This record gives sequence, structure tokens and C-alpha cells, in this order.
Amino acid sequence: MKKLEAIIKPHKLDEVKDAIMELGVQGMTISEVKGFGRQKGHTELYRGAEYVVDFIPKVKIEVVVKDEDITRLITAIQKVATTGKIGDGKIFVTPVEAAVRIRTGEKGEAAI
Amino acid sequence: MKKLEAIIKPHKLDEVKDAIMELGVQGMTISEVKGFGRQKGHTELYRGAEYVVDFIPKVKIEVVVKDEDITRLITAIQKVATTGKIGDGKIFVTPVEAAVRIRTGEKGEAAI
Amino acid sequence: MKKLEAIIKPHKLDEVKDAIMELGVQGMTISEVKGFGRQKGHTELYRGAEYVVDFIPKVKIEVVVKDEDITRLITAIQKVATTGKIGDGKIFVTPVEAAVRIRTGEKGEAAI
Amino acid sequence: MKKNIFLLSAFLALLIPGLCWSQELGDLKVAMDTVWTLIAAFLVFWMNAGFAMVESGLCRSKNTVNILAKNFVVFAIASLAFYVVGWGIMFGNGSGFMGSDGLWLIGGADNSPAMGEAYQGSYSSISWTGIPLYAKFFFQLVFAGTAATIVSGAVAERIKFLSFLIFSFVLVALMYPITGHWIWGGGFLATAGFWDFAGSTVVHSVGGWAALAGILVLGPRIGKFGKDGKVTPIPGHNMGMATLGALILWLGWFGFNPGSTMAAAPIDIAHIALTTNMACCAAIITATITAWLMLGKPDISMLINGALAGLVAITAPCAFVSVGSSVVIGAIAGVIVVLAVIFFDKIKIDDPVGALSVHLVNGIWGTLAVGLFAQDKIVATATGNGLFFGGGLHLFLVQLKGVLLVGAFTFALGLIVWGALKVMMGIRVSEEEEREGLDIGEHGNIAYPDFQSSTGHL
Amino acid sequence: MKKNIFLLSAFLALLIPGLCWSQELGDLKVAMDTVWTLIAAFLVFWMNAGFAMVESGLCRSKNTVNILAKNFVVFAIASLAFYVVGWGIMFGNGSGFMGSDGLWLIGGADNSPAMGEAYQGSYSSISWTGIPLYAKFFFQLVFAGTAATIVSGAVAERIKFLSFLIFSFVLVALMYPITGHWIWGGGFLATAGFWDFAGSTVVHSVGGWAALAGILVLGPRIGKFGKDGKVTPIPGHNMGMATLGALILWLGWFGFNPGSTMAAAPIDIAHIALTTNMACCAAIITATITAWLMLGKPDISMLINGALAGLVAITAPCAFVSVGSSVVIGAIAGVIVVLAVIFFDKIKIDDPVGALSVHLVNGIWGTLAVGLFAQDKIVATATGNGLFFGGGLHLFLVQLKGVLLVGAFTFALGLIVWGALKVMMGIRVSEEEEREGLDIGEHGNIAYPDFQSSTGHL
Amino acid sequence: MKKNIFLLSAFLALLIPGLCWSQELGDLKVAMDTVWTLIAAFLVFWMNAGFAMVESGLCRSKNTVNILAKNFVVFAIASLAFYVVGWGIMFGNGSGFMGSDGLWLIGGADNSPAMGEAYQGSYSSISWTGIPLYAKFFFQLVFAGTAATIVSGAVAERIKFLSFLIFSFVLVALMYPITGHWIWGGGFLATAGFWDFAGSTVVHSVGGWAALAGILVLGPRIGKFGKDGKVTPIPGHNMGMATLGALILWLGWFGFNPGSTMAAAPIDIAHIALTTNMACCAAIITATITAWLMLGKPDISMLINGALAGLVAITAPCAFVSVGSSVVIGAIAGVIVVLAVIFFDKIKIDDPVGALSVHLVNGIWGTLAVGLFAQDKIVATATGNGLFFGGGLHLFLVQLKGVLLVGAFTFALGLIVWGALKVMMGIRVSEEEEREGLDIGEHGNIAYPDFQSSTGHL
Ligand SMILES: Nc1ncnc2c1ncn2[C@@H]1O[C@H](COP(=O)(O)OP(=O)(O)O)[C@@H](O)[C@H]1O
Ligand SMILES: Nc1ncnc2c1ncn2[C@@H]1O[C@H](COP(=O)(O)OP(=O)(O)O)[C@@H](O)[C@H]1O
Ligand SMILES: Nc1ncnc2c1ncn2[C@@H]1O[C@H](COP(=O)(O)OP(=O)(O)O)[C@@H](O)[C@H]1O
Repeated sequence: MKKLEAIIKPHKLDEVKDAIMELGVQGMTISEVKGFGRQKGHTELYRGAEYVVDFIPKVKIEVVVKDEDITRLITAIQKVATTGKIGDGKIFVTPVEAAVRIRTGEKGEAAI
Repeated sequence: MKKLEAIIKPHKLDEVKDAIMELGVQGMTISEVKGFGRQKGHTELYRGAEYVVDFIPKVKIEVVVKDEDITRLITAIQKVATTGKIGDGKIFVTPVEAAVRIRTGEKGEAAI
Repeated sequence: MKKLEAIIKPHKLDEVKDAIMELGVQGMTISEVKGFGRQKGHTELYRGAEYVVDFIPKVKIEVVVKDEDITRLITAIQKVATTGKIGDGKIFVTPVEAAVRIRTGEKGEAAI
Repeated sequence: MKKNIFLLSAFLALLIPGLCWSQELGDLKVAMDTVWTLIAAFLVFWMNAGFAMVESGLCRSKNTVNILAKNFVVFAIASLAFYVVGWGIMFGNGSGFMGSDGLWLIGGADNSPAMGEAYQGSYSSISWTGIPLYAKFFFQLVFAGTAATIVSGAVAERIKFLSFLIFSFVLVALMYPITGHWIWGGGFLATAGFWDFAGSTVVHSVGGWAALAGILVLGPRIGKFGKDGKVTPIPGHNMGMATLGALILWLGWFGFNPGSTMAAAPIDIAHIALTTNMACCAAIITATITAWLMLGKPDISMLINGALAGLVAITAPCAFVSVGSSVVIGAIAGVIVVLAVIFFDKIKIDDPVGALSVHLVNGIWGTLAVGLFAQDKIVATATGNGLFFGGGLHLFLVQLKGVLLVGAFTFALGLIVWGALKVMMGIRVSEEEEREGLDIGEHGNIAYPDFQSSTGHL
Repeated sequence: MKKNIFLLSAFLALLIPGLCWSQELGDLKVAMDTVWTLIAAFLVFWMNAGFAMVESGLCRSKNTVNILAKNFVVFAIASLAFYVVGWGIMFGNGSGFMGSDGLWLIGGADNSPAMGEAYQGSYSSISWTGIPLYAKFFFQLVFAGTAATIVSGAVAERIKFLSFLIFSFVLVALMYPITGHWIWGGGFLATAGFWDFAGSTVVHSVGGWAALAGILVLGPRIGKFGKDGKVTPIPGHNMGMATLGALILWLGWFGFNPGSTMAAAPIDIAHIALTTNMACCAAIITATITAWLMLGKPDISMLINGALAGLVAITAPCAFVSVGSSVVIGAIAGVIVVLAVIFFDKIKIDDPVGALSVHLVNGIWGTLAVGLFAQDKIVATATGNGLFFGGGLHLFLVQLKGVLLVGAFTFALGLIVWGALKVMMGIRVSEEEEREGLDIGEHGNIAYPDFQSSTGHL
Repeated sequence: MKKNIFLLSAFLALLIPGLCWSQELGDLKVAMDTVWTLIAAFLVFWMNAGFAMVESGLCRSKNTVNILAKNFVVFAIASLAFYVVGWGIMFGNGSGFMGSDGLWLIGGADNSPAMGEAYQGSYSSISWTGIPLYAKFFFQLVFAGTAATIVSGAVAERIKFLSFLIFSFVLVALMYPITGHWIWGGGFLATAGFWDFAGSTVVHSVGGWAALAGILVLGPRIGKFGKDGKVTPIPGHNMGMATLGALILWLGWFGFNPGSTMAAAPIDIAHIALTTNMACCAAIITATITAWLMLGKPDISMLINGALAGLVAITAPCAFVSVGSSVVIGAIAGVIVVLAVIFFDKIKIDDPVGALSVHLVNGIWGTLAVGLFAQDKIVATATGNGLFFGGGLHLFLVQLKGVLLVGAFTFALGLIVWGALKVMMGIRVSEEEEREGLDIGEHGNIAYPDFQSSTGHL
């Protein structure tokens, strides 16, 4: 099994979610993160002094899937999450050694 | 070393934390995440229009442990985190190649 | 490629960010997490009753880098993030099998 | 003859404008008293915002919409209930138990602003003030709304919206006006020489007793009391909101107490404004000190409860005691409220916002304090002297009697109404809804969709 | 002779203090009327806070600073605009269309507080109240500020800050005073027997029409209407703020309506305070029920809109109808507002806070309600009777005419001004800024830097 | 004879009711003045909520409970301190430096509401108003509370709770009343012809000087100034709260300024309400423009400071200048405040909420503005003319003298008291507590437990 982590622009979340579901994946977990990268932050102003806010709100999507699904998943996400503008984000894939469904105790690919 | 990621129902956090501690594990890191899965979201209402909120608040617990501890940990968490109702969550295990305790610079299993 | 996860004290974020950037790393993703460990939480008070808050605010930094960069990165972070006081946090390293830049579709080390 | 006629006409010429000025003077006085009473009523109305903020602030974010909606709708219901029949029961001429004349829709005969002897109509018990009927009604209406609102905080975070609304209707249409009649409507406690200037008992204790009945029938929130009997505090979600609410209430009390003169009597209203303020300040100080000494740190929710306790306590005696006494009464209230909060936790009565400690306990204390600190005619009312000013136990015992009778009646009826609702339609939301929050369950809304919530206290 | 002289001197001796008291009585009356009017004006001023809270609460957190800043600055602009020329246009003597005398800087001749016949000056149309000129101006100023503020919510979350400020200036300097002159400034609608006691049309509909024009020129927010025509609700970020705002507005309305007497007339102000309150309460109840029945649950934003709808609707008729009628008028407003919110969504008019449903639709309803429910001289004004009280259609038709003319004028002029601004400087922020939030784009600030935001509704 | 007796009796018959009406007229006037003064006092009291909201809003969420608690408790302490001895020092008959008669517990002889010549008692300097003693005291009390509260914001986010409370006690019991005596208590500045109508100097500058002393002894917050001297802005956590607070303060100022007449004088209070409002509006506009031009965007915290600057500046001259002048005074204040904020940052004075720029700097500006813009008897007071109205430099120099003496005294004493507290018990929390937030450290509470905080600005 593999874990795919996609860091995307927040307003793309709904589209990405739909794309993932279309592939038959049944679950995912998201979190609010902040990104730093080539896309620069913006300048804010407070009581006469400026300061740079480097970190930009992003959404991280984590999905664990069977090995064979990972390529299709990457392609699907990359396609819908792109706006062509800097800051669209990244996809990372890491290995998963075990999975358990807490409710039933099912293990492995059955659990995801 | 292994990293265990458990996605659980928020109100189970205290019990899970206690179960982990009982195994002698000394540290963990949690974050607020939102889950999407078989457990469906709910409908909200605003100014006369309905909309579906798909993502449900969950807590993610991350614990890095020695290889030999991982099975006991899984069993312990699975036991207390289950309510039997859909949406209880998942446990995923991934490999960890290195660990460092920032305060002391200790490395590997000594660091966790 | 490797993913480095550093859990640090929030007020160290700026320094750590600068240290990472100095190594030529161009991107990173952070999230707000809460930690439990040797550093104990504090007692809060509400309407005449005390309770212990176990979880302490921490920041998690995730950086994906080429294999060869990982050691320098660890050293750099460990150096600036330490205060010498308990609770300074941990660094974990996990393997990354694939990376994609969403905007361009670039793959692998080119993507990070 | 001629001369005499001249004299007479001169006399009349002078007399007529004289009468005329006298009439105009009277009109001006009515106008001023009305202005004062209405502005005071606006301030009391404003207390609704205070209760809404204090109560939501001291509860969890997942129940915020529900609490806000409760406080909002309950005033609407109270207004209608008091208009339809509450006013008539409370102020209509009738027996010592309740009014019966002009019962419905403020529909009785009435020649207000005529006062006292000159008054002819269905609402004699409130003819001591010379303002138009609707001004009297409006002022009393906002008081009735307050009583209903007190209950809201105590039963928060677990009560069914609809059941609460029905209870509020019964409270304002029936329960509040009946005991109100006893005291302010010329009923048997008024006759007995019971004094409650602005409603420590009439409003606050009554709200408190109804709340206590509700809490007992409802039970505590999930998670508040552990199996081992341990108290788990459930922190409120917004101390800024709660503090703002307390300051709103404090401001509103300057309408509640001084406005209860229902006349712009300068010495009286200045005196009452000052006793009100000083009692509140003293209570803040002693609540702070008590919390600091007993609990280690001055918790802000205790300071807020302290302030409100002082205000509730001075409500009955504000016009009957000296400024010095008001400081003492407030100071004692500040200590009492901290002890009461701890006490209710200990006996496993779960009152999320401290409504009992503030309104019930200090409503009682304030009412009894009249019996201790009253000074005859210190401003204008002949209350007789309290125990500490040479009046003996007489006044105190009358006050005690009033406290007990009103308490017994309201608590018993409260139990019955809550019990009936429980049987008929249920009063508590499901466990799942309670966990998820009443906002989604009852309203389909959440209060803060743009903010990420912390599971620290789910 | 001697005797006669004695008599005469006695007569004079009595007459002089008599005159003197009469003068003092008059002074006292002026003072009381001024006190009442100023306090009412303070309450109306306070409505600015209400609008700021309701509007920010019902919008997203990323636009909070912008909305707050808009509401803050717009009152400053309104004050200056009304001072410079608005007052003169509205109340200056002139034609049936607009005032022209004493146009600039309240600079006309004026012997206020002289009243009626005794008044000599440039602002005769408001000489029915006997208070100093500056008190009149201040009271009218806070009304003008309200009209401008109504627009703010409707165009929120997408409008350019500067363009909005310019529009507000034009609205208060020109548009509002012209239609205001027609009705309150002795203009042609006043002459025609059109009645709008406290401004359902003068203030609320005018704000509503200007808002509608703005919405049409601006278009809906990104994401509000899907391609398939589906409505995507965009939840407001803080229901506590919105509810507090609604309660502030409610309080403010006790200045808005009863204060519009501009005199401390006791019967009148008590009556108006009560009709105002009862209409609001009835509207809350019916809005709750309507929402519950039609939508399944009582959404708090609907309750808030319900309350405000009742208040807007009773604004025109508050002094002309009975308390019973006020309940009916409010009850209908509560139903109307829920339907209107759903209707505007259906025809793809994106009004984030419901300003149209509240101020425009119920401003019209309230104005027409005068034609239905008015009872001649129920308090003091000879309006003639409305349709339901035997007056036939006459009054209703005059009211209808006023509604249409004011609407046509304000809407047309609004379209022109908004259109001109669009051409000259743009009125809408860039798509990117709209997504990121106007706070950073327009102000370089964010409202809540310490809280982690949820992307649930980005 | 008979006839004469008849005449005489007729004469007396007429005279007696005449006298009687005159008495009643006087009573009515006392009542009206009292009503006005009390309502104004309630509005000033309400400013406590404004300060609490502005200050918490402009600080970080981790210090919210602490700031709220400070603002809450400090008014309680101020009330007690002013009751115990402050009032006596300020208004008791005594020397030009301080009062000494009727020093403790408002305990002096007093026959209020008797006025002027008729007054006999210990507090002659405030016998120009004809209201009961307690009304005078209550009005002055809420002013004293304001002065104490100003300090709170300036020392926020690092001061020890207890030390602050002690300082506040000294300020209100001693420092504020002494300089207050100089100006309002018949002291040497009053005699010198120094004019400060509602307290630009008496209240605002005094609060400002005490705050400046505190800041200097405390030092800046960790992280505010980098090693390289770079200013790191520390954004406030809730702009909604801050804006609400500013609107509350604005409302409160309609009590602060017009209420300082302590009499319902219609021309005066209308004039003052208007100058107050126009100065505030002008300041908002110029602060917006200045911020826009100098800093690129109109930052909302600058708009808020701008509004308050205008209000502080018009406080001294509100009754002495024309409406036109009030616009100019406000406009200048709006520019000054933006420059002052930048200036204090530059010289490394860390004032989290801008208390110095608002209250100190504009308190001085407003006081001096009297010397420039005053017009003799424009309303009722014979101030003489200011520089721009042909009065030469005389008035300006007296004003300057007052500013300097009050400043020197308060600043010096402030340094001493803060210094003493520092030595005796410490005034600053530990570095760790400052980082973690004073809420947990000082109160064991946090303000928003249900929300996830962002580490953006920790
Ligand atoms: N090496 C990295 N490790 C972890 N996250 C990264 C890394 N590089 C970029 N990111 C994440 O991806 C986001 C987008 O990256 P950025 O360089 O701004 O644009 P792009 O992906 O279009 O090149 C960043 O905001 C950050 O969250
Ligand atoms: N494939 C997956 N990858 C990542 N997280 C998942 C995955 N499937 C489920 N989850 C997480 O587990 C939670 C529970 O899953 P769900 O399907 O609702 O119930 P259950 O685990 O009882 O079958 C989800 O809310 C989501 O956070
Ligand atoms: N085994 C672990 N797995 C995951 N996170 C851990 C683990 N141990 C510690 N942490 C994280 O590191 C933080 C610091 O750990 P702690 O034991 O308090 O101090 P120190 O790192 O100085 O020994 C914790 O708050 C937690 O977030």
C-alpha cells in the first residue's frame, strides 16, 4: 500500500475530492497546512509597519491506496489541481506497511 | 522504527492517549484533521439553502516507536478507539529511517 | 528522496525556516500540531475546578529533499531549534518514493 | 360692585393661567417620568444581549447557535406571553394570589397617567406611578423577559429547543406573573410588608428556581461528572464574549434598578445608581480575592459571576439601604457566589453558566439583606428598619417568608412543567446530538464555519 | 384710585412671575424634548455597531476587516456629506422636489427652538419640533448614516473599498436627501398625504433600492451560483457577532421609532416603543415557524433577518396603528422575509446579508401597511383611516404611489451612479483578491491572525 | 378694610400656588438635570466595555483573558478608590493643590441640589450643577474609571496583574484627583483660566502620562523590536472586537462630552453632541487618507485609532468651539495620530494599542486647541477667544502651562509609583509566561479553548 500526500490550493479541494472519488477510492483525510515555496507570501500591514507573511494556506490530502492505484491517482489529482500558476503544490508518495480499520479490526488492503 | 498514524473520533482521544501511555510510550503528536469516508457527512442549512458537509472532524495521532512495539500498539489503540459505529477510523504504519531528539541530539531509538 | 518531519516549539519557526532556506531548500509545509511528551502540560482553572492540559502546541515542519541533503538538514535544524529545555521536539525521517509538481507535472527530484 | 367684578375678573385671569401652568407642569412631569422609564426599559431590554453573550461565551462553540437562538426567541415569546395574559395576572385587580381584572391583552379599563386616588382602572397596584399604561407595560415586559432568559443558561448544551420555548411561555404567561402579583401586584406578600425593590426575588430567584427544577429533570451534561465523582470542567469557548456580556448586563442594571422607580425622582435614582454600582464593584473585588485565595488564580469566569452576583444581591435592597451597606451586601455576594459555584459542582448539579449561584443564591441573599440592612425612608420608602439598624427581626422574617413561599411555589410548579414536557415530548437531545453539538442538530447551522475547532474539549 | 393702582400693581406682580414661569416651563419642555431626541439619536448612532456586527458576522472571515472598515468610514462620510449639503437639500425651504434655502453647511437662518408659526428660518418643514437646530440636525444625521450603511451588506465581499465610499457620499449628499425632502421636507409626497413615520421608505427602502442597483451592477460572488443554477450557500463566519448585531439594532430602533417624535410626548413614545417591540417579536416567531416548516430547521440567520424585517416593517406605521395591528404587521413581515430570501436566491440576486429582503421588501411592506392598518389620530397624527379601519383605498394608494416614485427615482439614479463608477474606476475587486479575501487586498490586514482558519468555505 | 383684606387674601391665594409652582418647576429641573447626568454617566460607564474590546482586540489571543480581567477589575478598584478618598481630594474644599474638606467616603456636609450661592457644603467647586450629591459623585466616578483604564492597554501583554491593580488604585485614589482638583476642583489651574471642558487633559492626558511612565519602566514586549532595530508588528487578534470597542467608545463619548454639562441645557448639549461627532468623523477621514497615502493601505487599526484621536481631541474644546472648528480639530487629530503611532515605534516605545498616540498626544492637542479655536460664549462659557478668533496668545499659553504642569506631575509621580512597584514586587511577568501568554500564567484560563490557534504570530 502507498500513501499519497497532495498539498494543494484550498479552493481546489472540492474538485480534487471528486476526482479521487471517481477512481473508486472511498476515504481520505485532509488537514489545513501552510506552505512555503516559490510562490511568495504577501505583505501585511499593521499600525504603520509592514511585515511579510511567508506561509500560504494550503490543504493537505492524505489517501492510502493499493499499490496498483497510485499512478492513476497521481494523474487524476495532478490534472484537476493544476491552475498553471505558481503554488499549485506537490504530490508525494510514501510506503505504507500496514493498515487497520479500527471499527472491525480488518487488516491490510481490506482496511482501506 | 515505525510511525503509527491513527485517525480516530475526537472524543476517543483521551482513552487512546491513556492506552498508548500504558504501553510505556512516552510521546506522541496529534493534529486536527477532517475525514472523508463511508461515514457520510451531514446536511447544514444557511439562509434557506441546504448543503452537505462531507468532511468530519477527526484527530490524527502520530507515534514513532521501536519496530517491536508496533503490534502491541496497534492492538491497544484498535481496542479502545472502536465504538463499533462507522467512522471509527484507521491505523496506518510507515517506516521511519531516522529519529533525532532536538534537545540533546540523541539519534535513533534513543531519541523517541 | 526523504521526508523530514520536525516537531518544534512554535516560537522557533522563523529561525528554523531560515536555516532550512539557507541550505538551498526551496519549499516546506508546516502544520499546527499538539505534542505530548516528557514536557508536561499545565494546569488550567475553570469555575473553581482544575484540569490538566496535556497537549502542548507545537509546529510540524515537513520538507522533502534529495537523499544527499538529509544529514545537513537534520544538523541545521537541530542546531537552531534547540533551547536546551525539555520539549524541544523531534526530527523523523521517512522514505519518499515519488514526487510530482502539480503545476508542471514534473516528477522526482525535479519536482521538489 | 364694579370694582368687585374687576377684582374677580383679575383673580380669574390670574387663576386660569395658573391652573393651566399647573396642568402643564403635571404634563411635563408625566413626560419626564415616561422618558426615564422608557430609557430604563431600553437598558433592561439590552440585558438580553448580555445574557446571550455571557451564556454563549461560557458554553462550547458547538452549542453557540442554539444558545443565541434561545435567547433571541425567548424574548419574543415572553413579549407575546406577557401581552396576552401575563400582565393581567400580575397587575390586574384580583385576589391576593393573582390578578383577574383586565386579564387579556392589557384590555382592562385604565385612566393612566392618573395616579393613586385619581386612578380608576383594572391595574390599581401599579397606579403609584404616573405614566401612560403602555409605558408601565413595556417596562414590566422587559423584566418578564429577563426572568425567562435566566433559565436558558442553566439548561444549556443539552435541552431541546422546542421544549425550552414551551417552558418559557408557561413561565412568563403564568408562573412569573403569579408570584409577581404576590409582591408587586398588591398580592398577599405585598400586604405582609415584604419588600423587593427591583426584583431579587420577583425576577432573579424566580428564574433561578425554574432553572434549578430544569437542571434536576434534565441531568448534567455528558462528561461533566466522572464515574469516580470527579468534576471535569467544561470551559466556555469565548471569554471575550462572556466579558462583554457581563458589561452589558451591568449597564442594563442601571435601567433595572434605578428605573424601577418608574419616575424621575432625582434623589432616589442617583442613590440607586450608586448603590447598584458599589455593590457590583465590591462583589468583583471579593470574588477576585476569594478565587485567588481558594483556587490559586483569579479565573475570569469567577470575576464575571462575581459582578453579576453583586448586582443580583443589590437588586432588592438598592433603594432601601445606604451606600455603605451596599458595599457590604456586594462584598458578601462576591464571596457567596464563588462558594456556591464550587458547592453546586460538589453536589453534581451541572449549571454551565452559574445561573443558580448568581440568580438563585444571590437573589435570596439580596432579598434577605433587606431584612438586615434596610433603613426606614433612607430614600423614600417606609420599609421600617432592618436587623442591623435597630428594626429587630421583624422585617427579616417577612423577607424570609417571601423567599420560601416564592421558592416553593416556583420550584414545585417548575418541576411539574418540566416533568410534563419530559413525558410528553422529551426535553433532552440525543447523546449523539449532544456530542456533535446542538447547533447542527437543532438548527442545521454552525456558529463559526471559517475557524478550525480544537478537539481539546469535545 | 389708589386702590386701583394697588390692584393693578398686585395684578402685575402676579402676572410677571406668571409669565416668567410660563417661559421657564417652555424652556423645560425644550430641554426635555432635546434630551429625549439626543438620547434617541445616540441609540440610532449605535445602530452602526449593529450593522457592522450583523454584516461581518454574516460574511466570511476573510472579508471581515473590509466590512468593518466600510461601516466605520461610511458613517464619517455620511456625517460630512449631510453636514455639507444633504441637510439643506432635505429640509431647506424650496420646491416640492428639493430644498434650496440654507443649502450649505446648515448655514440658513433659523430661530429654533421656536416652533410652528413662531419659527422663522430656512428649515420650516422641520419646525414642528421645538428643539435647537443642532439637535434636529444631529438626529437627522444619524438617520442619513443608517441609509448609507444598509447598502454595505448587500455589496459585501466583492466591492472595491474606494468605490463604495464614493457611492456612499453621493447617496447621503444627494439621493437620500432628495427623496427625503419629498416626504419629510415638505415636498410633494408630504403634500399628497403620504405617511412614513420613522422611515420605512425614507430610510430603509431607499437604502434597499440603492443596494439592489449595486448588486445588479456588481454581480454575484464567485461560487454563489453554480453553472447548473444550483445555489451554494456561503455561510457567515460568526453567528455570535451577527446575533449581537441584531440585538444592537433592535435596541437602536427604540431610538429610531420612538425618537422620531422628536419630542418627549409620553403617550406617543410609549405607544411607539410598544408597537416597535411587538412587531419585532411577532416577526421573530413567524420567521422561526416559517423557516422550521419550509426548511426543516430554524436557521439562526433567518431569525435575525426575521427580527429586522419586523422592525423595518413597523417603522412607517409605528405611530399610526394599534398594538394589535403591530403584531399583525410584524407577523406578516416575518413570513415575507423568509420567502424573500429564498426568492432572491432563486432569481440569482446575491445579497450576502439579506439587506434586500429586510430593508427593501419590508420597507415597502411597512409603508403599504400604513394604508391598511392606520387608525386616524390613534396617537396624535391625523393620518385618516387605512383600508381595514374603514378608510377605503385612498391612503393605501397614496402610500403605493410614494413607494413607486421613491423606488423608481432611487433605483434609476443608483444604477447610473454605480454604472458611472464601474466605467470610471471599477467597482469590483479582482477575482484573485475576491478569493483571497478583501481584507488583505484592500487593507493589508486580516481580522483574526491568531486563529487557524478552516478551508471549509473558502 | 374688608375690601383690602379680600384683596390681600386674593393676592396671597394667588401667590402661594405661584410659589408652589416655582418650587415644582425647580424640582422638575433638578429631576431633568439628574436624569440627563445619570444617563450620560451610564454611557461613560459603557466605555469600559469599549476599552475592554479595543484593547483585547488589538492584543494577541493568548493575553485576552488578562486584558479583559484587567479592564473589569480596574473599574471596581477605581470605584472604591474614588469613593474612599479620590472624590474628596478632587472636589473637597481645600487648597489650590488638593481638596481636604469632606475627604473620606464622600462624608462632607452638602446641601445639593442647592446651587451656586445657595450651596453650603464641602464640595463647592462642583456646586455649579444643581443635582443630588450622589449623581455628581457617580458621574465623576465613571470619569475616574476611564482614566485608569487608559493605562491598561499601553502596558498590556507583559504586566503583572496584581501590580497593575495596585497602580490603578494609586492613580484613582491620589494622582488623578490631585490634577483633577487643579482644573475641575477649583484649584490653581482653574483660577488661572485654564479650560478643559470634558477632560482632554484631566482624564486622557493623565491616563496617557501614567501609561507612558509604565511603558518606560516595563520595556517593550519580547519580539517587538529586532536587534537591528527593525519593528516587528504584533497584530491584534480580533478586529471585530476592536471595531466594536471603538463604536462603543464613540457612543460612550456622547455621554462623556455632552454629559459634562451636568445639566440638560438644550443648546449646549446639542452643540456638544455635534462637535463631538464631527471631530470624530473628520479624524476618521484624515486618518484613513494619511494611512492610505503614507502606508499604502487603510489599515483598520489606524481607522480605529483615528476615530478615538478625534474624540479625545474634541473633549476639551467641545463646548468652546464652533462646529466648523470641530471639523478642523478632528481632521488634525486624525493626521497626528497616524504620525504618532509611527513615531513611537521609531523611538522604540512599545504601546500595543496606541494609547499614547490617542490619549496622550491628542489629549494635549485637544487642550491646546482650546487656546486656538475657542470662541467666547459660543455656547455658555466665557472662555475668552482663542488665537484664531482674535484672542491672541493668552488663552493658548494658559492651556500650554496646564498641559505642562499636569504632564510633569503625573509623569514624575507615575515613574515613582511604577518604579517602587518594580522594586517591591516586580511589574513584569517572566519571559516564559510572556511567551506562553498571560492568560494561563495569571489566570489559569484561556480565552478561546475551542479554537485552534495559529502560530503565525506567537
Ligand atoms: N520540498 C518541499 N517539501 C515539502 N513541501 C513542499 C516542498 N516544496 C513545496 N512544498 C509545498 O508545495 C507548495 C507549493 O510550492 P511552490 O514552490 O510555491 O509552487 P510550485 O509547486 O508551483 O512550484 C508549497 O507552498 C509547500 O506547501
Ligand atoms: N484510504 C484512506 N486514506 C486515508 N484516510 C482514510 C482512508 N479511508 C478512510 N480514511 C479515514 O478514516 C476515517 C474513517 O473512515 P470511514 O470509511 O468513514 O469509516 P470506517 O473506518 O469505520 O470504515 C475517514 O473519515 C478518513 O479520515
Ligand atoms: N514517540 C513520539 N512520536 C511522535 N512524536 C513524539 C514522540 N515523542 C515525542 N514526540 C513529540 O516531540 C515533542 C517533544 O517531546 P518531549 O518528550 O516533550 O521533549 P524532548 O523532545 O525534549 O524529550 C512532543 O511534544 C511530541 O510532539
